[in-house]
Amino acid sequence: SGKSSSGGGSGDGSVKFEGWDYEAALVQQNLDRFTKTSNIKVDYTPITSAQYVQKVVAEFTGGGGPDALYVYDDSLAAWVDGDYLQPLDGMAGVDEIYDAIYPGNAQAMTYDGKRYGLPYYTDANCLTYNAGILAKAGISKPPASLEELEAQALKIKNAGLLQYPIGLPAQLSDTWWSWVWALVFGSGGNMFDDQQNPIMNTSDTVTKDVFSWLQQAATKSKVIDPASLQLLPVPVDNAMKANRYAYTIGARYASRDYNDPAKSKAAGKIRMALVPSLDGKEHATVSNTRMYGLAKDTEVKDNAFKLLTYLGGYDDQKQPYTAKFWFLQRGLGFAYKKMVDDPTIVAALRKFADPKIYAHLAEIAKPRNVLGVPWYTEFETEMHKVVQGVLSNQTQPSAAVDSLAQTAGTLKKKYS
Amino acid sequence: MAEVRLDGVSKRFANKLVVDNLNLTVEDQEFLTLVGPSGCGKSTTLRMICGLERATEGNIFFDGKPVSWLPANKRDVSMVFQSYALYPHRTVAQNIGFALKMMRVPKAKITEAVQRAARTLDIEDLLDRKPRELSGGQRQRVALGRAIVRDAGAYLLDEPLSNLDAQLRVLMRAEIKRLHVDVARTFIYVTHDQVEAMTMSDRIAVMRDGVIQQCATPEEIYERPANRFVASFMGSPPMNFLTGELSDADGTRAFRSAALTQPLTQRLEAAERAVVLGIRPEDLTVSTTRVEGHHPAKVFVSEPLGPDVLVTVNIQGELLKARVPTPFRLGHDSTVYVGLNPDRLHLFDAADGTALHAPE
Amino acid sequence: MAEVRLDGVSKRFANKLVVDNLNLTVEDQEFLTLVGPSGCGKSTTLRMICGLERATEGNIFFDGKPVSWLPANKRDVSMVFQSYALYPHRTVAQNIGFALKMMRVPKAKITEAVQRAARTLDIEDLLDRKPRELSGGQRQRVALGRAIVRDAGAYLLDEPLSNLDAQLRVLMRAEIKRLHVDVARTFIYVTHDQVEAMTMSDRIAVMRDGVIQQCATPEEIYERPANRFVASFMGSPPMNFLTGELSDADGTRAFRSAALTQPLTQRLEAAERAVVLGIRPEDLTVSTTRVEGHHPAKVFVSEPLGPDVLVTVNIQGELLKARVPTPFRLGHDSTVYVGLNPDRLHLFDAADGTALHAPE
Amino acid sequence: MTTVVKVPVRYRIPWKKIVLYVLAVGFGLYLVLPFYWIVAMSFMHEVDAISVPPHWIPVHPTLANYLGFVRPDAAQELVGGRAVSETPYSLRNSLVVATSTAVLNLALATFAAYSFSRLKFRGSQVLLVLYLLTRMVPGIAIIIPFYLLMRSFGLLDTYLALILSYTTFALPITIWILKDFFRSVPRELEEAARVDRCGWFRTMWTVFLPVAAPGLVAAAVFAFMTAWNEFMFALFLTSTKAAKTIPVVAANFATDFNTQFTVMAAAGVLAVVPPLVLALLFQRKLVQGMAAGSVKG
Amino acid sequence: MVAFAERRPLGDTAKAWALNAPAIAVIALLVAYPIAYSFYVSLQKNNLKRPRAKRFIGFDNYRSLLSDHAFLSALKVSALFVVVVLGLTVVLALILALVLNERFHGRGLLLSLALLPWAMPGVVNGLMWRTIFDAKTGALNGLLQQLGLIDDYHAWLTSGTGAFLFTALAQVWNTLPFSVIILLAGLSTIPSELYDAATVDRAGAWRRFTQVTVPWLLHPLLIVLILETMNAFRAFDTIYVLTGGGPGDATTTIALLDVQTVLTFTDFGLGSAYAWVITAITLLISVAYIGLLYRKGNFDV
Ligand SMILES: Nc1ncnc2c1ncn2[C@@H]1O[C@H](COP(=O)(O)OP(=O)(O)OP(=O)(O)O)[C@@H](O)[C@H]1O
Ligand SMILES: Nc1ncnc2c1ncn2[C@@H]1O[C@H](COP(=O)(O)OP(=O)(O)OP(=O)(O)O)[C@@H](O)[C@H]1O
Ligand SMILES: [Mg+2]
Ligand SMILES: [Mg+2]
Repeated sequence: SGKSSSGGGSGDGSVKFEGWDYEAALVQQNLDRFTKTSNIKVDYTPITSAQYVQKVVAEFTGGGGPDALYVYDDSLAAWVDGDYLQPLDGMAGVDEIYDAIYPGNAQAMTYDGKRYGLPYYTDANCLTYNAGILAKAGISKPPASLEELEAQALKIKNAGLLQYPIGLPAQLSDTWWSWVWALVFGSGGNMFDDQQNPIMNTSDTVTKDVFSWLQQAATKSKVIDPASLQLLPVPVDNAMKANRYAYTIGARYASRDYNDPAKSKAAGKIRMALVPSLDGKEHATVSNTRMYGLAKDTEVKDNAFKLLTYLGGYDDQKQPYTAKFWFLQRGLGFAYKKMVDDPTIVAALRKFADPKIYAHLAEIAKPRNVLGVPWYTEFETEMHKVVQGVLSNQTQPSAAVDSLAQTAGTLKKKYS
Repeated sequence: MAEVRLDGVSKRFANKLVVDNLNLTVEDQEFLTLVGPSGCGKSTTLRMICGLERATEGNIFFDGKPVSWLPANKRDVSMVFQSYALYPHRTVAQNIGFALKMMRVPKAKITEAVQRAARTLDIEDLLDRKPRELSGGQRQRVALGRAIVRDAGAYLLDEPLSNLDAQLRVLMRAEIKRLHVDVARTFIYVTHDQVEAMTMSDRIAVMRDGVIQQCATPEEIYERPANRFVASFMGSPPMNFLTGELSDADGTRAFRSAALTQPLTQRLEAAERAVVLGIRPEDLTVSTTRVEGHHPAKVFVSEPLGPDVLVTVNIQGELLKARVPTPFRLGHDSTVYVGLNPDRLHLFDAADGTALHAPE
Repeated sequence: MAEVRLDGVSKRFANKLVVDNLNLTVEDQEFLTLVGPSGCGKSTTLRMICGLERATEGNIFFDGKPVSWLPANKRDVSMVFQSYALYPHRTVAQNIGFALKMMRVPKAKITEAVQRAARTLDIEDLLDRKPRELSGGQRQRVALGRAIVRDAGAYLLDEPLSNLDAQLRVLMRAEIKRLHVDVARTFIYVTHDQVEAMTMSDRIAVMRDGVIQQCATPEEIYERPANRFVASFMGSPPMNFLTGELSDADGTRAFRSAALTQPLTQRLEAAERAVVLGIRPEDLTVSTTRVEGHHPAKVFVSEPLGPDVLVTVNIQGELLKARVPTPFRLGHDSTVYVGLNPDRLHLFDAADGTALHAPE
Repeated sequence: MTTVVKVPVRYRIPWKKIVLYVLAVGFGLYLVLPFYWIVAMSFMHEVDAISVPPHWIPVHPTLANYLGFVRPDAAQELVGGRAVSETPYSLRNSLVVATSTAVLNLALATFAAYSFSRLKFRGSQVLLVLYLLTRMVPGIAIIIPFYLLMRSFGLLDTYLALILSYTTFALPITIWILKDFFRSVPRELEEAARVDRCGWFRTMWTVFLPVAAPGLVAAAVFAFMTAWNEFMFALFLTSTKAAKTIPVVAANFATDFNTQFTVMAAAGVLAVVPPLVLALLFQRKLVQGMAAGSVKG
Repeated sequence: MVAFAERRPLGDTAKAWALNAPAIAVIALLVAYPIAYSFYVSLQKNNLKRPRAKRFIGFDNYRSLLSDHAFLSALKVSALFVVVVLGLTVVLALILALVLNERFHGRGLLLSLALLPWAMPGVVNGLMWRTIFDAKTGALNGLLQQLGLIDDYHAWLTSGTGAFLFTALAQVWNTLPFSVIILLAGLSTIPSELYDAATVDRAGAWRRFTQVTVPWLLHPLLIVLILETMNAFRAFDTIYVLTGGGPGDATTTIALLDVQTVLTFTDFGLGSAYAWVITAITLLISVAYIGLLYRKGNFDV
């Protein structure tokens, strides 16, 4: 099965579809349903997520790419520039869908003014806290500002409840560090202007201030766990589940597991809040979007688009069937604004989060605006190292932002 | 060093008894030769003395001190391996000088000693070769050189000359003897060459199936073998044996067999006893004319050995070998008269082979 | 098969000439023995005949057909390696039967042949062992067994008996001879044992430094050596040599050296010529009483050899070895009279060693 | 002489034995402890696996982590259910690929290695280094062209693609390994076999290779493990359970979204078992002495 | 002279090439093109994300390395990593191989254990070490605490040196088996009579080791050195999973950088240039090893 090696289709109109291997069995189940209703065969290959991008790139380079596929918002620009994807503008129902989703998601799927994807799932970052621990320290409300966060953490620390109340996944890895962006966006800042020029060391001081706070919290008040430098997201999750951190910053999605009694000792105590800001006011947060894309040289464009619609769009009842499917099955965040009003969804949501805050986060979330530059990955990698330097007191915040700006400049030149 | 004493030493390989309760004392400065049929346990005995093989039972003493637990490198012995065991990655010179290097002898001295040994062994021009590029005899000489170049408490030599030609062997024999005198140490030597055993040894130990049959001076072994096995083993061609019995026929004691009756001059106790008569080929005389007391016989075959001729004669169906001086030109079936030198007769018990009588 | 002919064969190892322009024809069914000092090129010659080594120059013919380019497995020869080369992962029985198996002989026949060979070699109880569990002599017998068990056009045996005891060697010698008669094939045999060479061979080829010195029957070689080297090499202890010159002193032709003057009865052409007189130890007589024509001498040393005694005598500073019958009981410096058997004198050119005269 | 005096022989402390056993135990622990941890985890519930202090022995032992590998319905319950259900296939694939690689490698390398150990020829050292050179270019640099090549052969997602690529990886090293062992086989053995009427191939097969067995086993183990472990090429060259190997599937347990250590540990244990069994089977060969007693000199 | 109609067998050289032909054919067919291609790519500006910007730039990629801070730092880290890992591996493997070459109870077990780390796929291996070194729940922390050696759990991998050393340790564990097997197989070919001879020649255990074992093992050692150097230079899996190259640049080896450049940044041109630098360095080192050891260890039995 599935050995068609030439690009696009295999003659019988079947669609070659690829995605990273998240819950591949469920995906297959869902696709079977599609085939049954539409009579279009789907030839689905799940790919190890860690190497998904590389493998797809290799396939497109070699000429054996799929017809439809998962796309990270991080890769969108590159894949469009690389001629792997084609825009969906003008195709049936696309505008309708774009109207129905959160603006942040729509923005993330648009590049150079053209629309390239239908939403698979999305998520926004939030402050996740353990209300049980907070209560033990006599804290009733989550912090609104970073100052408050530090103070609360200190209180917990001083009460002897936890040595390090805040844990962050700060080990180097190929995936992005959403919490850094969440902190910057949360305080209303940005690292780049709309022309993708670095502003973190000039007009916008938020980044630097966030760094200062991080350094202070990590090395002066010592409320951020120094072990963070060794932590990937999963160990942080494990620690949260084991009541070993009071706070972390990350995707809303994680709370579902945190509050699952089968997997977590902290079940029922984990809450979500907006990302604390420097000034205590509400600003924004960062979002990410995973989408379904359409290959540029597919030979089964119609069928592939039908599949795309089934997966990322509406069904006959004007319902985002698959998005709902994913939320109910696995709690994956959705892009459709209306879905939060759906009672079944609310019911499911209540099990791990406050639906209001959950929805509010989605509304204020926005994507990283530098995703479109070809050197974004390099920049992100460099940023991780710089932030590690900040956390371990080896780099001062001002030097850190200078270095980031310089990196951006160098990369820009290199890619011009 | 060193008196070497083996005290009830046995060796088993996977339940096969290879050396059986061996008791042997090699005196300090003695030259002892170990002989015996192939597979009788000679090499194993040497290897136990050397410390390469641990005795299954019994103890080994050097100068009265037990060494059973001492590893070979602490026993201060030198050995020529039957299989040479040359270091393939070292040149001849390095092979020979290895032990000296291990003993931290200065380089210059090593070179000198190696040169000297190589000259003795006539392998001076091979010093830079690797063992792979040597002929069999050359390898054996290197193995010998490795053992003699150094000073040791005891020298164990396992058939060190077997692959050398006669001339070289004579020379090497002399060199080994000279070394023995020079260093005045204990030598234990394994050989299959009777001449070697006879000429070099202070004493010879004859082994069979892991048991020492006799340990005595060469003359003793040759002249007065302790049993039929020793008698047959030492001497080439071996002693002739005739099975028969002692009887007192005609008033004199005599040996009587189907083929011949030989009067005996010696005093011997029991009569009417099954015995084996032994006589060495050189103690037979073969004449073409009838002689009193000689037995008529037919020439069966004659083999020239160079200086002598080995004549096999047939006396009434018994084949005896006689060694007579060259030339001997009688063909098959010629009639001859064979005399047994009455002073050189051996008598053995027919049952267990123990010597009953030997020449003075 | 097979007449084996070597035609101008030379072998060089890294520019060292090891076999030099060898011309030799071994007749069909002949038993030829190759002797020579260690390292003279015997094994190399065998290996070239066998096809394991390629001749640097010259050609080899089997029954007139050139085989120089034929690999060993196509030459139909059987060989005993000087170094045994047993297959370590196979048992003794498998080692011996290997060639038969390769020739697709049925299993039952192999077992039978192996059993027979093992009985001959007295290694029946070792058939299930691996080579590493054997003694040196046992290994050698396995190597021999491997060669004799099969049928081959020519049998090449490189010192097959060197590690066996005298008794066994005599037996094996007989077995090899019997095999030679039975299979009626060409045998080429390398040995250091003079007795072996003398008793087994149809012809003996004496080699030295890669050159054949003489190839003739054993008697010829012993009685009429072609040159001084052959004379000295064959015979143990070797021939005595005296350097001197021919002269016509006192009207008769005589050999004259510093030590003695020996009248010669033979006709010899040139006088006034530097020559070497040769005489074998068994051709010397030693008497305690003065005898006409005998030379007064002193006993230097005497070594018992069993049947004989080897007496080294000193005639005016020249040492000669004489072989006399046991017993000989004169000590060092006793005066004796030494006679040279005038019929058994050899004369060699002093310069190149060529034989000028040999006994009839 | 006849009176056998029992001499009290001083018993020596067997230092060698003691050192030997101490080292053996030390190394054994070093080698096995990390793996033991994986094994222990594979029998634990997730919660126990991350408990502090750690439970060295599973407190609530469970087979749940393994169940998925044998029962597809149980697999669905687990995170990475698809990977779980693919594990048995991937084990089979890995076994086929690794075994074939080992065999193919030995076949090719034996010839080449023989030439280096026995024949004197010009350029031998250069050729040896050239072989190595092909191995010195990091895989990452050739993976994309390699992928293209395999695609043009139409071999993507087949065993052959993997076998061929691993063979090329392992071949240079295998040649190097074998040439050393071949060198220590006495030449006389080959010669004896030739005289015993074996042609070259037979000599190799019946005499030479059996004697060089430890080297062959070492080389085979090397090739096998190379194929067993390789991840990157397997990832790029395969896509379905028809050819995916165990490292690729095992990687699926560690996704960005979730890592269920206990299931992964179970998969890890399963991945280690086949080679380990093979190792147990062949370990005697590996340490058998080579040519003892075969030649004199 | 007779003219010979006999077919002459091949000479050594011809025979050798014939024997090498299959191996050469396979290698040439399968890797010659990728290798040539990758070298060609290393002379290109070639980022897969920007196919239109692809062009030939000669040795510019290589030239840019000279001032590439990331590259130079990674080179330094790699060099150190190679030294540490290689040193530890060779010493430990040699000792273990010597132990395994003796007869004792449990030898088969230990030998199988020695193969164990090898059988573990890299990813699993990396994750295993992560659960062991984990700062929060790690087995190492647990063990040391229970043994009373530490009071609190440590984050072993958060300091540069710590991360480096622990990564090296994990790497050694993983690469040990290869060296052990090669050395062990090498040891098993040493004729025991050589040890006998050396013992009689008064060489103690140490001298037997240096005078008999080592010379005999030089060639196996050569492979071990070459391959372990190569491995250490390319070590990726373990480092990637354990530290991702951090903290900062502390464990960013050149291999990690290379993989990141090719796969994450999809900069195939520069990545290939990195790869060729790695190739050149390992080749040089290997040639140096060969120069040092090949002749010394070359002998015939
Ligand atoms: N591979 C080689 N390289 C260089 N020289 C060699 C090689 N093999 C043999 N020789 C030399 O060739 C000569 C002849 O060797 P060969 O083995 O034929 O001697 P041999 O007559 O059999 O001696 P032996 O009686 O000692 O066995 C010797 O001097 C030996 O050193
Ligand atoms: N490792 C072993 N395993 C089993 N039996 C062995 C082993 N080594 C030797 N033997 C047996 O022990 C006996 C004695 O062997 P040893 O080597 O001492 O004989 P040897 O007297 O030296 O004989 P040779 O004159 O043939 O060298 C032989 O029968 C041999 O088969
Ligand atoms: Mg022996
Ligand atoms: Mg020879």
